[in-house]
Amino acid sequence: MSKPYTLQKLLVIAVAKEIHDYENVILGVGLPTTAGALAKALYAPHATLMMESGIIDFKPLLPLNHIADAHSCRGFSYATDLFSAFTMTYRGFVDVCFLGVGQIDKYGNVNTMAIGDYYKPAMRLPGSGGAADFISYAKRTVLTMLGGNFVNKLDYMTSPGYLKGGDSREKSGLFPKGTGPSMLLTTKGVFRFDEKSREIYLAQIHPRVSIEDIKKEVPWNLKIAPDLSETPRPTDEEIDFIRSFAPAQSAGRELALELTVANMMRKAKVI
Amino acid sequence: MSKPYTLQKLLVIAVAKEIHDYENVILGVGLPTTAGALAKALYAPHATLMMESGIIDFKPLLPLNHIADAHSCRGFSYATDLFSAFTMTYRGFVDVCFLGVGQIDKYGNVNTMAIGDYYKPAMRLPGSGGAADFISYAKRTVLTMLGGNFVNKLDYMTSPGYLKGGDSREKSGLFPKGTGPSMLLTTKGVFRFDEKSREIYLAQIHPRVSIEDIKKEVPWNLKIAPDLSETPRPTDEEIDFIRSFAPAQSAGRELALELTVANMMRKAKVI
Amino acid sequence: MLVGAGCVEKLVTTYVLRAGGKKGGSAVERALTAATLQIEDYTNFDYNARMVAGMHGFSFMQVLEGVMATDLFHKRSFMGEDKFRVIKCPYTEKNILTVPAANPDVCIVHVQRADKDGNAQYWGAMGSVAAAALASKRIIVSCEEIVEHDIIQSSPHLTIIPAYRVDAVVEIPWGAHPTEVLGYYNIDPFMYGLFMMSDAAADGLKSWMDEWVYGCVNRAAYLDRYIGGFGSEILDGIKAKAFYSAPANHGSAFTTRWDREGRERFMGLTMEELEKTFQERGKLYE
Amino acid sequence: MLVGAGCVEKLVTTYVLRAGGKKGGSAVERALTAATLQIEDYTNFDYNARMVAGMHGFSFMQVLEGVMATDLFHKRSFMGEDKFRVIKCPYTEKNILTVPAANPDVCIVHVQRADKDGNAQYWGAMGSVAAAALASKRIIVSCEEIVEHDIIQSSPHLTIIPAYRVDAVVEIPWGAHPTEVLGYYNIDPFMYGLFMMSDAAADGLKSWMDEWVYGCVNRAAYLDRYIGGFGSEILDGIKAKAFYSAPANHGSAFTTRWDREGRERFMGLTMEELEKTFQERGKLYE
Repeated sequence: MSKPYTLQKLLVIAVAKEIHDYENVILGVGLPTTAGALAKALYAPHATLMMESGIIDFKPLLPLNHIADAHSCRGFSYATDLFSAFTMTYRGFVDVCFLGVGQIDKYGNVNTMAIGDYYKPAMRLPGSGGAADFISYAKRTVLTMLGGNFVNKLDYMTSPGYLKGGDSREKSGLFPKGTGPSMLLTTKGVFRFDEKSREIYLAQIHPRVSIEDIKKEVPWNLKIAPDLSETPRPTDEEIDFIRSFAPAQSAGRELALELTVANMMRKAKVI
Repeated sequence: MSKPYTLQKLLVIAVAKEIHDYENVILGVGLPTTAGALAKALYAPHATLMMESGIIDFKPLLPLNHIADAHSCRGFSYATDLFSAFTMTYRGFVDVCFLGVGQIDKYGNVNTMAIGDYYKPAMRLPGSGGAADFISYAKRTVLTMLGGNFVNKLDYMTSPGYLKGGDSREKSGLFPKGTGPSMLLTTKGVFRFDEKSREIYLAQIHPRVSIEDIKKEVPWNLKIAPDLSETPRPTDEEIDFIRSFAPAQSAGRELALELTVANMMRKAKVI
Repeated sequence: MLVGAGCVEKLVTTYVLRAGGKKGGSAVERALTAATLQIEDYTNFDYNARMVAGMHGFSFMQVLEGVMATDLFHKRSFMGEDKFRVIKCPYTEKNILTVPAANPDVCIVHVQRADKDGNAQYWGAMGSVAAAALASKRIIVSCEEIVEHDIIQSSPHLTIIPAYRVDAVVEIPWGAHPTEVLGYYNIDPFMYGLFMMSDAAADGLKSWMDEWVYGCVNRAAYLDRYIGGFGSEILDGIKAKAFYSAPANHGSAFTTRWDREGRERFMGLTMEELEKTFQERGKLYE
Repeated sequence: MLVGAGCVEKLVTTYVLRAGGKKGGSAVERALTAATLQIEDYTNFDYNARMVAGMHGFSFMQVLEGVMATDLFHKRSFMGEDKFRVIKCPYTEKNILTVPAANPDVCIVHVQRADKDGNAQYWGAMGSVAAAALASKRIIVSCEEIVEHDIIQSSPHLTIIPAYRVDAVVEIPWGAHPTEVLGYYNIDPFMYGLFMMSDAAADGLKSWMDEWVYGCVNRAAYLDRYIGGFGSEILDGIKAKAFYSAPANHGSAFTTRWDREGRERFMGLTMEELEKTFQERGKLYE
């Protein structure tokens, strides 16, 4: 029996396993960085980890604060600029990238712009950042949705998934063959896309979650993989790495914030 | 009475005086580099000397072997690439540049491509290199013609001067206002361009040269400045600087080559 | 912060930082809801491409066509037709998505070191720092240290802005605080956290700005207030340790045409011998 | 040299070196006169722009319109209409001169240092080195020294080609001889002079190549022949002296989330305390 773990650790590991050895990987801040660090340490020692800010081939020692955080590594191999980081993706040199999700539809199209009307939003989300261009040209895109929603129709389409499904992405002539989202991770399970219809389906389910828990969050009749499995239990090695590398992430955002504020109150002479 | 000097020193000085303090200057190999070094040492200490290869703000310690020779200085301020060196010129940040001439016409248009038919030349000259783009966008261009010819019609137009004269350069819509060649230096004199007609005229004459010597090399009735002067005698300070900085250049190409070959024969154990 | 202070009517952006997650908010969201702000969204690459075009003096730049499938292309605000335009490649006939050049009026950029002439050196994540500065009509460089010119000259590959483009250079230690400067200090999680917490609500941001922006006559006053209030321990704890780049040798074999014996390296003659040769050959003008 | 060896049928160039001035000549001139070579001339910028387009995956690049007044624009050879094409700027309506992208099949580039993975570091005059390499389909890096990976990692701003683009890396000291490498050696005026003198006539170039190219089984044989024939004094005399770049500090304040007392820097708890909290809050999966 291996050590106890938090849900956050399980999520990191599920994502890390999407990084294969010798691949070129564009990371995002948060879960993907920890996943990248874990993959590099345990599964994919020759992967080239990159940030769109032009940090190419780095080994994260700490979680990054933002996409241009060069404080979280001890040097890197190649300092290029944002322009070239994207055109290198355009040319097909990026194997896998990671994007966060606000809303997602049946075919993996993503909204990270706004909830409600774009011009007068109920909630303004971050925007595109690098997302729209990466999902267009990286060979695979891993989507992570920790606080977002499945919807029938996006309030805003920021990042192109499989458009209207089937071969519509390929037929648009805008994207290289074989690109598109390969997986969606949520706090409840792992989803993948049907090879033909490109419709999203549930492929793995996390411990303590039922299919019904998931289905009630999806406003259409969600397909389930015939070989649906439970997300595998972390190994001690995986748990130890994440505990040490990203303790705040292991705690989850709310608990980490609570503990951090409490600590600051203790430390500061005045507030 | 100042020290004796060679014609080559006189030429360097005539060109160096075209560089004013605080200007941004694109140098070429040969005479312009020595002129740039002289100007920086004596007349224009705040000039920013640059090579199109992206060596920005350097102080030449030796004559350069080629446009990308970073061995001839002790560091420089800014390493950029060739693309940006030209687009910075395009944007108007270069005050003066220097180009060599194979053939030149009445309006300062230049051929450095080929003598005779371009496709099957009697003599293949170097080509454009950076010339065509620099003369298009630098505020002033200084032309040097040490072995070339005045002609009625260029065999090939590599670099645009004042086109058909008058306001034809400005009217073409291809060049920023006020750009174009400002002077031509030959082994016999200094030529400038009429403000209105843009026709070249003789402005200064070197010692030991007569107007007739010059006129017989020009296949049209060359205009002479009413205030034609003799190129001023170098000062001791100027002579000393060039003697020390560019001894081979002071000798002129043929004598320098003769002395260098003789020296190599002496030095090499076998040939 | 500028949006929060009401300085912005129209915003072209690629990313809006949201404080406090779902429950939080941002100055931009509040301004959009209040209809005091118009917004135009690009991808990071697209807006960077606008500045790269501006940096090179071009009027437009081609960008990546995938965006044509998204609302970034379809939904437009104050830029209208000029947000994106599509042309045909003259060689391949394929559709090319373009964006117009951007040349900001002023860029204020904080770097690690500069010389007094303004040659600015920056290292770490390059992002769009150089393009943003070089595209701008005026450039103000602030830096952690003003160093001697020879430091710059020995390391020209770190320079991102040449002196002739710089309008002013200012030395401001801790100039990026509470954010970070590689090789100088890390982000200050305490002060940054305070700012983020205050940014989640309009009155919070206002009181933070009253204290830390309007309430400080200059940067020294800001630091004094910080140290006076919270002590210097946090700052000491975020100071960077040494991890220096492996140097590049910019040296050459010699720096003068004359060898140790005073002979010209190619011709093998001393200056006196050379002058004598010139005289013998009739090369000298008296 | 490739033209002289008869390896080239079509040449796209910007500059043709001429040996021996007016009285001399060049392999290109001889081949043009013999009609064994077709040539297409661009400016340095234009050809560089073709590689910059190729480097970014674009199909064309805009260039500087002044060239439209010259024979570079008007006289075309084997590229015909595709040498330059003119489009309209979609924003300003002005004419834009363009060139098509170039993606060479192979680029062989010699640099100062690289690691065994191929991360290539080059410094000095940048020119179009990076664009030429990155535009190419395959890249072969030769270098003066293969260094440890940590040297590269500490100085990423000197890297011009990342390892994932490199097909092969070779360590060849004196690899650019008789030309130069900044920080390693100067141009060898003796050997370079020999080459230039031989290049002025076809039979001269052939005998030089017979001796120094075809006559040397590899680079070591070339150097051995050189030293055997001419001695090592010239090489010693062109070795670079030390002039090292001022380093950049890439350090940060810490490299782990845990402080010296074993407490997490934000939350102030040890790993044991943190795990205990997780358990108390029901966060742990057994």
